[in-house]
Amino acid sequence: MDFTFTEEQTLLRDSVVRALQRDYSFEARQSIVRSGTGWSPDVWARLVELGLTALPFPEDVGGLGGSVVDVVAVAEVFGEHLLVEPYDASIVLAGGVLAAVGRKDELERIASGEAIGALAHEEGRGTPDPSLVTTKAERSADGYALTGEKRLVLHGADADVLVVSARLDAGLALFLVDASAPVATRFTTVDGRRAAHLRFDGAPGTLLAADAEPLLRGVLDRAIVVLAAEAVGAMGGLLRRTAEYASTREQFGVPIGSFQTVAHRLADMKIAYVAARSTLLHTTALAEAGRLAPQDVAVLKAQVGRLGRRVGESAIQTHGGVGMTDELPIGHLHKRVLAVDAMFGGTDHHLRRLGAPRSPAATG
Amino acid sequence: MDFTFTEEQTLLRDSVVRALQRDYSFEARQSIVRSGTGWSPDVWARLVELGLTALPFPEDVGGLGGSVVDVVAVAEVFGEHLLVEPYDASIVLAGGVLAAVGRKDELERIASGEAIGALAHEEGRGTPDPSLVTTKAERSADGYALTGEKRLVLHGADADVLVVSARLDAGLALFLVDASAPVATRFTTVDGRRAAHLRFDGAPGTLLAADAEPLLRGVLDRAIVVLAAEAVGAMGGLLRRTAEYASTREQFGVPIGSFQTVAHRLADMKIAYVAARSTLLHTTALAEAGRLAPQDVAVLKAQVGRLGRRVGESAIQTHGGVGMTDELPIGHLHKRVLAVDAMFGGTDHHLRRLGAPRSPAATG
Amino acid sequence: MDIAPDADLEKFRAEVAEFLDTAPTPEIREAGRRTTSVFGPFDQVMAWHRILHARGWSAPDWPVEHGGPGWSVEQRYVFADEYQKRGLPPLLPNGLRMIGPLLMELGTPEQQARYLPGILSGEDYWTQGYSEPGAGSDLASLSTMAVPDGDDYVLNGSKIWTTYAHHANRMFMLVRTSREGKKQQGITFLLLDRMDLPGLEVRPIIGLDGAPEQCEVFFTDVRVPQADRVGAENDGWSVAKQLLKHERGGSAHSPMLRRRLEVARAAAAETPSGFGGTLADDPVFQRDLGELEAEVASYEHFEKLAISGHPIARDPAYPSLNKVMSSELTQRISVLMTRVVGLDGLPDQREALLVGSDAEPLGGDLALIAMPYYLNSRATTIYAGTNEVQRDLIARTLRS
Amino acid sequence: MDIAPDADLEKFRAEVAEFLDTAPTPEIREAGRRTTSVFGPFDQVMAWHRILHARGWSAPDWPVEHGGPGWSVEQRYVFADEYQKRGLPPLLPNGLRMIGPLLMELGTPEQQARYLPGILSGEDYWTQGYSEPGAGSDLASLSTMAVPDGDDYVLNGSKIWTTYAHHANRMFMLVRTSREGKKQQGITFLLLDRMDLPGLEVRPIIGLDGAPEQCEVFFTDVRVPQADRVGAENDGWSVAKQLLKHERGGSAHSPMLRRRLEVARAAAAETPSGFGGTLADDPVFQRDLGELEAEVASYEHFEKLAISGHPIARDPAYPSLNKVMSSELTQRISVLMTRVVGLDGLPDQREALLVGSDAEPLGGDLALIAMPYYLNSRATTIYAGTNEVQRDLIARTLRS
Repeated sequence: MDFTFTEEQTLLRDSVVRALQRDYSFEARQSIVRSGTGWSPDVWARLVELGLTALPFPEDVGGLGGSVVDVVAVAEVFGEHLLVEPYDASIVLAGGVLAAVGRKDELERIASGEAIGALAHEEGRGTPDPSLVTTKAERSADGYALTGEKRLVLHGADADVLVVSARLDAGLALFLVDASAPVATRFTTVDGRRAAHLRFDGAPGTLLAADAEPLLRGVLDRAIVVLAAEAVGAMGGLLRRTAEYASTREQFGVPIGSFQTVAHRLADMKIAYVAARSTLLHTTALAEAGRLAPQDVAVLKAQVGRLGRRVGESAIQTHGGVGMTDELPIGHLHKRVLAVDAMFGGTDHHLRRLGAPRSPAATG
Repeated sequence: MDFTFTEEQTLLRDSVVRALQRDYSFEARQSIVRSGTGWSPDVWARLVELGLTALPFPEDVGGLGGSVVDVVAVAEVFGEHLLVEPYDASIVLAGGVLAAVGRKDELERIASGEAIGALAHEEGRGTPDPSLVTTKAERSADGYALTGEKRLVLHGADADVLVVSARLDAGLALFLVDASAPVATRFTTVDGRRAAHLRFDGAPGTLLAADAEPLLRGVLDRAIVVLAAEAVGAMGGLLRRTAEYASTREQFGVPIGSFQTVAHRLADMKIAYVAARSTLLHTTALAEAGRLAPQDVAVLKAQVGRLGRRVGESAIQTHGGVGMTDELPIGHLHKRVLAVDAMFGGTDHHLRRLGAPRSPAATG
Repeated sequence: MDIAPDADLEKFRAEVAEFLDTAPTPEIREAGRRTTSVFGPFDQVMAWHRILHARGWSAPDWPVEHGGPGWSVEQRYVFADEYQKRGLPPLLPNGLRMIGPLLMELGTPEQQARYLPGILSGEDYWTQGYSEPGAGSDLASLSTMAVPDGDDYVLNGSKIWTTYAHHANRMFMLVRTSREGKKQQGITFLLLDRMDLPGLEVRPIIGLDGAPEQCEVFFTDVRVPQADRVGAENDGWSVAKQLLKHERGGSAHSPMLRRRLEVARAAAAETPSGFGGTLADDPVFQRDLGELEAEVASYEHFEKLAISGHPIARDPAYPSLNKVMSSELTQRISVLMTRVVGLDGLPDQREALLVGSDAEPLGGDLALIAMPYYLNSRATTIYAGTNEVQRDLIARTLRS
Repeated sequence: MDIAPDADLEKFRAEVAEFLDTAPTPEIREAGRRTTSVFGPFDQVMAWHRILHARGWSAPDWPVEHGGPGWSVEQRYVFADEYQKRGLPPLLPNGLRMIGPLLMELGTPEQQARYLPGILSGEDYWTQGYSEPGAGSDLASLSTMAVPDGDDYVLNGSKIWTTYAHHANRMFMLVRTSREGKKQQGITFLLLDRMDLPGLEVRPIIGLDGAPEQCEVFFTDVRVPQADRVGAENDGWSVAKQLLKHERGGSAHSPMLRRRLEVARAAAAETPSGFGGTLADDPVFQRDLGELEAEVASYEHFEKLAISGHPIARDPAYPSLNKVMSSELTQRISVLMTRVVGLDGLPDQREALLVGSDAEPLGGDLALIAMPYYLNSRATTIYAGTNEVQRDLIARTLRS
């Protein structure tokens, strides 16, 4: 058993830390969020330069053949720095599908960073589970026509390459759809990402894979691992900043960290962080070994959601008034954790999967 | 609006406090629990003398015509002193049914304290709700024959007068059954009361009331108010004793109550106690006014169960090692609270009733 | 004990209901639906304040001699109940519940005559200037100086967490008038009769919810007449403690919590659970909703005991118990709301939330307010004395 | 990262499984089902210890030179996993995890030769004499005196929370040998090679669960050879701190927690929910069970990280993190158990719980153990350094 990063992974991670420390201060990030596009092509170019967009893809499409561990190693850093560039949407989600179905052309453009991809899958509260998708694909004269609504598609209105899940006959299928086809309602999320609701009204689609539920589940499971890494990175940021604040902020003539309730709240934040990060690393190792079971993903997603919320709320409470302002990263880190919790099935959804009766074969 | 006890009620309550302080020290109570009968006929005689067994009954059966407020006023004291005598079983539960159906003979004997009554109703985890009773009554040559099993009947094996609920045709009915008829498995409960599982195997019964579900619900609702009063009394004892302990027990050269986490835990115990007691008094006033709705009872039962558990666990933690021993009242008070929680539907049962969709008429 | 129903009360309820059904403008109703804080949308709330005042109902808790309606405890509950059932926006507390009652108690007759009418009528909005960047929970260490000069004080320093200071035309505040002795001594309580004083500058602070609710206020040689002092010079600490009593207790807060819960319950009936059926039919949601129903009920009972004169109201821990219970319930309800809306809570809709906004809301009413309400309510355990400070105070009353 | 499966490991698993399926006597299995504490039924647990020793498996964590089996981290997990799947009673920790490892580290060669074999084999049971009535969390203020006299110390005072002292034949303890300097100085660590010494008296204490697990031990002029001191005189505090490290970490505790959860899960499948169907099919139960599944999983991951050499194990907060997490999970699982049994948890079954008892159990296996397990586990956050003390320690590592 080994749950540590390799030397190469540590070096990669350090290079990302340095780049973001230089180009992605909290103030810089806030201007990016407030900008028209909502994310920075310059920062994106920097990620391309560092090889991050190519990281998880095979070499024959210009990728670096990196593993899920590599992506997790950098995603923690993304989370702590509150990255809003379309890494999850393009590289992890859309890229994940395209790699699984072997679409080299699109993949090359995505790996090189020149195209942005997005995956339109979730349909809101009712459908954290792929089996509940209601968007429909019907055969048309020249292929397929998709009808339905997708909610909170990360970078759904920025994408050049749009992958869409839809019901085809009895199964679930994946399609490429012209990115300009859906009616998009754009918005910024509370954690500063751009996203959109997309309405498809007979949009023409190219079939990527039929009966793609297992494939999609695989992509979503790995995406959840990466999102969880971002959340854990954010939790680490919350813990570190709160510990620093408690050591320096004085009230009643002493640092607030010397009050036992503040100290114990910090201890609880640390316990939550350690638990969540342990599960992240363990689950990443399982994913790397190709042994990721649905319940492992459920544990990770639920723990990150529950424990992340607790860490964020404790950070705000410890900071007091200033923790309530838009001017400190604290609230933004908390909102990143909340957003991760809400996407791809919230805490309760995953906890109930864990608590449901198991077939004897699955026990162990 | 007025949620205070009258002067008479306060006097009555004080007289009970004085009597129990004298005759029912914790050590005396523990010998009673360990005794063969498990409760004290002498103490019972003292309660008779104080008029408590006659308290809630009409004057024509020798009762004092007292109200539910009167009973609540003394039940809080019973709870704090961990009374194990059959007041709930005989006066509140069996007596409640007999008063509702107007059985004067049995009622006179119960009000005078010479007979002990018990109500066999609950059938275990599956049946907190009267509509789920499965014990069956069938018409026989000379009346009715009852078959089924009742679980945790308070003083079920000590009773002279045994009231039993059973399904009769489509409805629920109440019967008098010869107390020696069932096969009794006697035991002591964790909170020191005597109780029994009773198995009825065609036991002959006298019909008290057919279609008695509303009647029984009324008796159970009032019994829940009284049990809740005992639990709130126990919570008060836990709070008071723990506050005293924290003020006197020293560690690291200072009273442990000067540690902020201990202080805040005490504050939380107080908050829980105040919330539970407010609900107790409010619900008692509603019962007195004949305005008790099912959801009021559910609120009370759930709050006493949830908050009581929290108070008890906090009391033990604050006491440390000595809180874990049989030698202090702390653990026994906690067990009383836990037992009240488990009887007549636990916390979750009642919370779910509250959260279930309401008909518009019931809103408000 | 007595909780008997009352026919007169039902007549009163009908009268209240009729007024509340007809008097608020559509904008005021909209403001109610879009309230995500103790402090609702300013313009609409103040307009509603003035409408209520015209009916004589702006200050249910005030004594008749100062313009209160002279209602019984039961009537006040009925009013709060009907008010909340309609989701109307609460009036701003600073005037009616804080500085108003304080002036009745400690203000000079001149101060009362000058200031109470505007508070009652909703002409004036008062912001509170207590906290400073260096003095949060440790309020007594505040350092904004007021130096006597002729009939005036000259103020230098800054205040923070001055709610809606950018809307305010008046302010009550604590200043330091002496550095002698214990730091609680040397504090003075002042009234500012306008906010456009030379040297006074207001900077709004954007909160987590995206709203400029709080402000920072800077003072550079600002002159304030000494006649606008409440209580004696250097006695401001005890004046402020007196005011806290009004802030922390005494009114019917539970109907608002109940209303919030009803909003969540109603939205759940139209939300798929993700497990088949609606959230309202989902046992897990029912249990969690039920727990909050029970907690809100207990808090309502606690409030009713206190308002009806039960000894609990004289418990020295009462104000702190009240503050902890109500603030933590507010937060728990807000979390439930975000659970109901799920993904739909993620779009940042600060534009659409503004009353009269052109921006199209995404999702239903609850989707619009759940996340900002949740974020805003994180402050309830911080302001008005952090809940840590409140628990310290409660524990102190338990020490023997 | 590497978590690849391993064919050799599966062979090992089969070997372990075969032994654990056949070696324990029926009484030992029954003792496992009736274990409601860290400390299972004494006679059966010690008998099982001796059986395991005969196979060479009594001390998986011990180094080979002292009689450990020389297993890899993975093998130790497999062993713990198979052990717990069968619900076998855990061996008592005092010898194997506490005084044994300490003697390996700090004992003299004579002490090691004399005491380690009996610990390994299960011939001896050692009780721990740390706490005193006046010194609980504040252990350093202990006052049981040991006065040098010839080659001996003469002991006077008393110890409390000496687990199973009435079964013990040996004891390790802290005594005061000096009142000079800071109170942590002047403490000495002693071994008692027998418990039937003149002047030594043991009084069992009945716990909330009705079991005499803890004891008080009184010393009146008890003579102990100075050769049975560990470390230097007056240096016992650092010896005890060294021991705490062994107590608080390093072993696979999560398989036991998982086992407890499986017991609750299995019982839920046969328990009506009261809402139609079984508890196992009830969404509310599923959510709550799922939360504990997730928490146990995280704790297991944390343990595996630590055991496999991840830097987390070198975090100075590690022992405290481990203690807080495992103790609070134990308590939460015990609460879930009492929820499963509901009313059936109320009969006091202390008689029926004894291994080999004639008393007929009321309800199933879980009904027999749920309440005593719940009550007993309230102590897990109190003993071995209260969780308050642990949180203090964790917070201290976060201070900059």
